[in-house]
Amino acid sequence: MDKLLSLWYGSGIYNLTFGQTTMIVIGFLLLYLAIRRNFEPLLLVPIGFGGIVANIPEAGLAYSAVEQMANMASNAQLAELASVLGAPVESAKQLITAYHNAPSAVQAAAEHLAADSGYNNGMLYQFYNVAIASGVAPLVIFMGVGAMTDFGPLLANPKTLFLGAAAQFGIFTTVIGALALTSFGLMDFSVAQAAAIGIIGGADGPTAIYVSSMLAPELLGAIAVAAYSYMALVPLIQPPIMRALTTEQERQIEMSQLRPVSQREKIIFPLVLLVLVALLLPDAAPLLGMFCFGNLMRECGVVDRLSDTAQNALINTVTIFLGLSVGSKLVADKFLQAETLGILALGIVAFCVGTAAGVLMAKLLNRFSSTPINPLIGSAGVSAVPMAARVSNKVGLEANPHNFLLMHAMGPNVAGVIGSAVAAGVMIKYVTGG
Amino acid sequence: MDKLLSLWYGSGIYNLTFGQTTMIVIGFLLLYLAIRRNFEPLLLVPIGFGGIVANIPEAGLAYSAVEQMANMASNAQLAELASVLGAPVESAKQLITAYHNAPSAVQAAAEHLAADSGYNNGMLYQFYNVAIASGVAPLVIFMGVGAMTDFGPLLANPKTLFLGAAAQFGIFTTVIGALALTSFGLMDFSVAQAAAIGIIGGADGPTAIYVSSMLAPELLGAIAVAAYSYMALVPLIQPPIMRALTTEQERQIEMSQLRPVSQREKIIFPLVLLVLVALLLPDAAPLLGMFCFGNLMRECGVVDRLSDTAQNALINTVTIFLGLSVGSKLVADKFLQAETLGILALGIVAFCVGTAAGVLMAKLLNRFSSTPINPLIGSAGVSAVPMAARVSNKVGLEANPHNFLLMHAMGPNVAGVIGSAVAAGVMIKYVTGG
Amino acid sequence: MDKLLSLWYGSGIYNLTFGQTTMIVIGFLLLYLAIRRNFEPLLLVPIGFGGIVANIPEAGLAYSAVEQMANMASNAQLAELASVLGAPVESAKQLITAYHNAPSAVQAAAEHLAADSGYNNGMLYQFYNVAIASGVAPLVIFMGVGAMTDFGPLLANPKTLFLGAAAQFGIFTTVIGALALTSFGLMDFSVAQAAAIGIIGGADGPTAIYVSSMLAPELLGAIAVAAYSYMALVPLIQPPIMRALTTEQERQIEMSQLRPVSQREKIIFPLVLLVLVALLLPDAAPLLGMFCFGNLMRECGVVDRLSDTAQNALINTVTIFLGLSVGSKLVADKFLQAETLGILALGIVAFCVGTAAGVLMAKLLNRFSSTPINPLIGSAGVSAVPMAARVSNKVGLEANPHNFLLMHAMGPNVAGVIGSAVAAGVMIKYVTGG
Amino acid sequence: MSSADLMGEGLNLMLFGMGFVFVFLTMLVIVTSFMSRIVQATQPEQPQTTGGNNMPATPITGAADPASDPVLLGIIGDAIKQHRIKQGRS
Amino acid sequence: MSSADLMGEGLNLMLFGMGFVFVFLTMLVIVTSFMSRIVQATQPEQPQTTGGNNMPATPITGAADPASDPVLLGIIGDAIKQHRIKQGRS
Amino acid sequence: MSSADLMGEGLNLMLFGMGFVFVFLTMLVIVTSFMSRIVQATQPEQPQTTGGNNMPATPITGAADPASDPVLLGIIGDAIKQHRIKQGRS
Ligand code: NA
Ligand code: NA
Ligand code: NA
Repeated sequence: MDKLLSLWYGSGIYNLTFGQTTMIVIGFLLLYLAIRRNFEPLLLVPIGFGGIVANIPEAGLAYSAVEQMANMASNAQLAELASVLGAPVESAKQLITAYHNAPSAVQAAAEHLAADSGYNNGMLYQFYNVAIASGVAPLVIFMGVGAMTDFGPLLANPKTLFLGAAAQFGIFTTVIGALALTSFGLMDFSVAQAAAIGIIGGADGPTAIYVSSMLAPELLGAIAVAAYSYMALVPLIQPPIMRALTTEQERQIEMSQLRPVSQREKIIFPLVLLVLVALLLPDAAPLLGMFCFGNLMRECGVVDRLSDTAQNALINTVTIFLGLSVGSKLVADKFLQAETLGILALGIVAFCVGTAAGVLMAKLLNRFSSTPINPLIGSAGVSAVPMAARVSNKVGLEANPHNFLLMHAMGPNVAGVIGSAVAAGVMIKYVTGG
Repeated sequence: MDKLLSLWYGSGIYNLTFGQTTMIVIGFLLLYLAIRRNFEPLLLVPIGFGGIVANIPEAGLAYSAVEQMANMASNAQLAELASVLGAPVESAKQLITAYHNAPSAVQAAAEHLAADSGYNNGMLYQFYNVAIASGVAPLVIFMGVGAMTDFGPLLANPKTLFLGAAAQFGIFTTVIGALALTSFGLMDFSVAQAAAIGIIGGADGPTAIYVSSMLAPELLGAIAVAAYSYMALVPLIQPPIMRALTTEQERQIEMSQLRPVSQREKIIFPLVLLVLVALLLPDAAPLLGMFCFGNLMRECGVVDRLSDTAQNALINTVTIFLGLSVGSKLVADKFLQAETLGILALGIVAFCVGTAAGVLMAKLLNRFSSTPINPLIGSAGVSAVPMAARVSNKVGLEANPHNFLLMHAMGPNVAGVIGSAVAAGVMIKYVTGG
Repeated sequence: MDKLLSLWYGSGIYNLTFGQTTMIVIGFLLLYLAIRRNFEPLLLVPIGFGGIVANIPEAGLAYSAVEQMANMASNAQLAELASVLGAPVESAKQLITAYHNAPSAVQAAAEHLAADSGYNNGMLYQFYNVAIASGVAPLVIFMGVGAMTDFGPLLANPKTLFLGAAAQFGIFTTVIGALALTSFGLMDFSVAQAAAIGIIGGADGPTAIYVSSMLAPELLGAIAVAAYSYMALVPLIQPPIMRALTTEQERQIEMSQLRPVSQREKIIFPLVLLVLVALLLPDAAPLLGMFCFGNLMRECGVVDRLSDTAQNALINTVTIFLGLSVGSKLVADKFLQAETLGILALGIVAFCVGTAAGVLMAKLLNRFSSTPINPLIGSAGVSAVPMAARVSNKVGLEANPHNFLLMHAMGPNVAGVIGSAVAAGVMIKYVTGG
Repeated sequence: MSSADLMGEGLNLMLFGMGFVFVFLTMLVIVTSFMSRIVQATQPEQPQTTGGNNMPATPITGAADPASDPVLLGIIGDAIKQHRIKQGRS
Repeated sequence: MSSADLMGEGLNLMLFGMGFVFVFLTMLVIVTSFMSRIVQATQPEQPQTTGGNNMPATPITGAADPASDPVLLGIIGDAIKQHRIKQGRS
Repeated sequence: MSSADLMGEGLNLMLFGMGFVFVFLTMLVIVTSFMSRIVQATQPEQPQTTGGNNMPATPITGAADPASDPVLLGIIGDAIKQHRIKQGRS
């Protein structure tokens, strides 16, 4: 009978909290958006599923062994844990905070104690540690993205790099926005957290995850969800802004056909980019280094079997575990904070400002240049490859049915990836290295 | 000359023990069964090979650095190890037991000492730690299996879930059998060990490995070998039981064709299953969660590249290392125990009872239902996908050459996978959470 | 303004040293050789790229957290680190040496301190630890190579194993060469280092990396670069030696067609090899065990999906990370040593001696055997599969346009792989187990 | 633990275990049937799909490869061509 | 940190950040254009390549598989054959 | 270690090493030849096989995919179809 009761007391339905219920509903919402509305499904299916699994009551899949001990142990065990951590036992939450703030040798001791008491790291927590905390998963995805990226359009018209630069304005505006919310007492973001939130404006998933895992891992769940959701919403967010900032005449501008780009240029470009990163911004070296490496494998023509694996089995495997790991940050007590609403609100601002900045920069370039640029391709500078480029093409076709902007927009589009990674390097340097 | 002698004293042939010879012969037997008799070759080839490699004398590939130190170190080093472990030096075996029972901080100290003394973890031991002790490999395989499973036949006829439930009777009968052997003083199994042995009756490899890695890792080798061997023997074990428990007339029952199942039902089913697991049995959440995730990736239609990797490169890679890791548990001193014989004997009982229970449940359902079920599909409830379903089909054809039961038997067959995972969750909860 | 200056002081161009510049140039040279000259591109593209990235100033991607702390910390932090290590603070280099020589418990304490001070392991350092220091990557590559190897030609003419044995003479000559340089005071190699250098003569990349990661990790970069570079140069190095040691008449010898080999022989061969390794040389068990396992998967015909993954996704993934990890050993302060020049010089000697020994052994075999062997296939015994076999074929065609030696040369070629792995086992045993 | 206790534990485990398995799968039968009925009611004439292979061109992250399909086609095309050449020869 | 300080930090970060992004990408524009010009000058009539798919037969390590291509071809060939048989049936 | 000692070690290592390599490979020659003879004797008229590609439909675990072959065929079939359409166009 005791055993039967223990089964009941240990069941999910007996222990389900309101927060967990909410988060499970949010997980289903993400799955719905991914599957029915095609919102970046490759990431949002694993993230949504991970979010549901993370909130299964009593399973503790998103928690470390020490966190589980703090949540579930008997008083005697808690006292032992508290003495290891050198903190008073007042609540599970305080013990967990003490654990996170403890020096790493003390953390190791607490982990030994939890292991001896029979607690294990949850499945999603393990995935998070291996995939994200180590920094490996975003880097491997960046390598695969590099191996999938064709820099041809960019090389044919390098000026479009400026559009990719301008669109990063969204990132830094958002940082200021986050700090303004803090100044007005509405939220409480540190500079590191504001920087991590800003990177949503980069419209680039792995960059956002990489930066927030370094600067503000506690916000990673909200930041990743915001980044991928808004990337999926690009076809709704961008067109009104693009139309508002351009005249009908500007939207009709036809661009001259791109020159062919030789394979040798494509091979040398990632190396040129790598050298610039090495000389100017070492802090962006992991992200852009792996990106350049993937692209070199793609273009050099002698390691196609490696490039093929980087573009398929490897990136798919890492995507699965990255998504589930991000899901582990959707546990109720970490996600259901006022800050999350702030992040979602700031994220949409970031996308809007980035879009506007890209379009305006294109108009500015037209003042100084003889070969005209259709300002609609400026919005593609926010990254969100290849969605933003398609949006440029679509809005362009509305104004001029013979005007195919897709290939022209791929230039600023991949420039936006580089620009965001550079911005990420600057922010990491500023916040940690300052 | 010293060096020459050391080469000879370090050679395998000089150090070969009787146990190692036996285990190497068993390894070759497993390879023979896998390659010539087609006994679950995808697992038994790596397991058999791993078993041979694990028993290479002096190589110590299946041992941790501390175990190797205990087996091979000089007396001075042994004394040091003993003082770290706080145990007297009487035999290598005792030191190893002391190490396994030590608190994890002491284990860490012993590992530091072994590293400083020049001992390394063996290759297979490393594989085991990463793949099985972490719990990851069985979960990833379950994800891949989910991505390979078509729940269509089950959804067309949900009643067949009861057949999958009944077949789990084999699991619990075996638990009682193991405890009875202990009661009679023939064996010495704890409740945890009995539960791990019982899971052989689930006829599901990754579930068996997952449960025994948690409840009785010392028996993992024998349990995995028994599970996969008997799964391969299903075409021999099941038919006599099926014929004995059914009349010719029952075996001739034709079943109505399965209704078509819409994609939407297939997408929602893994989510329904996940919610039930979350509400009722959190302890089954890792296994069934990953299974549902794989199935959702398969059916949702928007992440086919992830599903494809989960079904191919990823599951194949993990299978290789899982098999080799299981092989590491076939070292002579761990496998050549009286318990192994008990496990092999109990395993066959488990399969027989499960088969019988499935068939009898089908007959029972026929009493209460208007649409008749051919009781031959009941035996497919033991899992062993798709072998058991094929057996149902084959025995059915003997009685009625126009009666194709294969698709009907796929329902209870995949129901058996779910049933075993649920039973696994109950046993983990009962034994560890009690 | 401080922040701007810190950006400048932290930039690569401000911190670039002469050594780093040199190594970056060497990295580009390797990329050039790989991409334009087709020098073993699958390894030299990742190695070259890794070498460049490893030398990005201030990024510290090839360093552990403790090394970064020693290089970059403030005086107060350095004092703390020194007190943990029990060493005086005199230079970063001395602290790093003290760290490497410290017992592993002290190393752990230093790592805790570095983590608490905000330093992380560099990306390439992590890759190195997971892929090479654990020994896993070379073993997995060896498994893949086994799955790609066809032992048919060897089984049709087992005598060619002697050619693979003779070519290992290059390995041991190089060991003596390295020790001679030390005796003459020109270099300073220990016996372990000499053994690791010798293995370059094995002309087998993963074997060289495996052995040097165990015996002399500090030389791994130079050894790997030498091994792959000279393997690529085989078409230039071997022909003059082959021509000098054979008469026109010998080069014209036609060999009888190889008998067909049954699948059963191909299945049993890797098991025979495994048993011999187990009985005679346990220290070669990891390398040759994984090799035999890959080959068994290939030939047994029942696990083709595992064999396929081992030959593709898995080996490609591991190759990428192995290459980048080797690149991490190309940091200026580890690579730019006089020893590197010695290693490069000795490596070429190793290839020449191995080639000569193979050819001479073929001539010797002809004295005792009735069925003649064309001595040109002797040079294929150095491994460098399949390049060396192609060279034998090409030089043979020059002497006799109707003489196709390719398949005959595949026998000694794969024999060379086995021979090198055996030599590796002997050296590991001799140096560590002595 | 005495041998009677042990057997008691075993019987307990069987009772709870089989009981729970049946409760769980019964609920699954109920919920699944209910779900199927609702789905069938809400999409009455959806054509039956036989698998989920409508692979969309969605990129894995913020960067994609519009050229990947042609590349794959090219490889398979080449493979087929070589295969025919070989067959022609032999 | 006071709220003015915070906003100051933010403005600082925007200034440095956008400044650096523009400096970096401007230099990339310059260096890339320069590189393209040199490449075009040094290889005036190279035929334009449309991707890097000239897969060489290089082995991954010191051991390769001369038979891998025929194997792949065989598998694809079989697949096609089966596919045709199936189509013929249906 | 004195320089003479060092050279001694080197010679020792060469002697043992080459000796062992030859002993090992000689034994491998003997055992392999013996094995081949036995195999050839016990299966005198087995048709020669040229590789191990008789892929069986064995599942990887206790759950398999009877549909995987058709799926693969479908994908390849589609690819071929698209390829032909493309070729037809260009
Ligand atoms: Na961007
Ligand atoms: Na089952
Ligand atoms: Na060799």
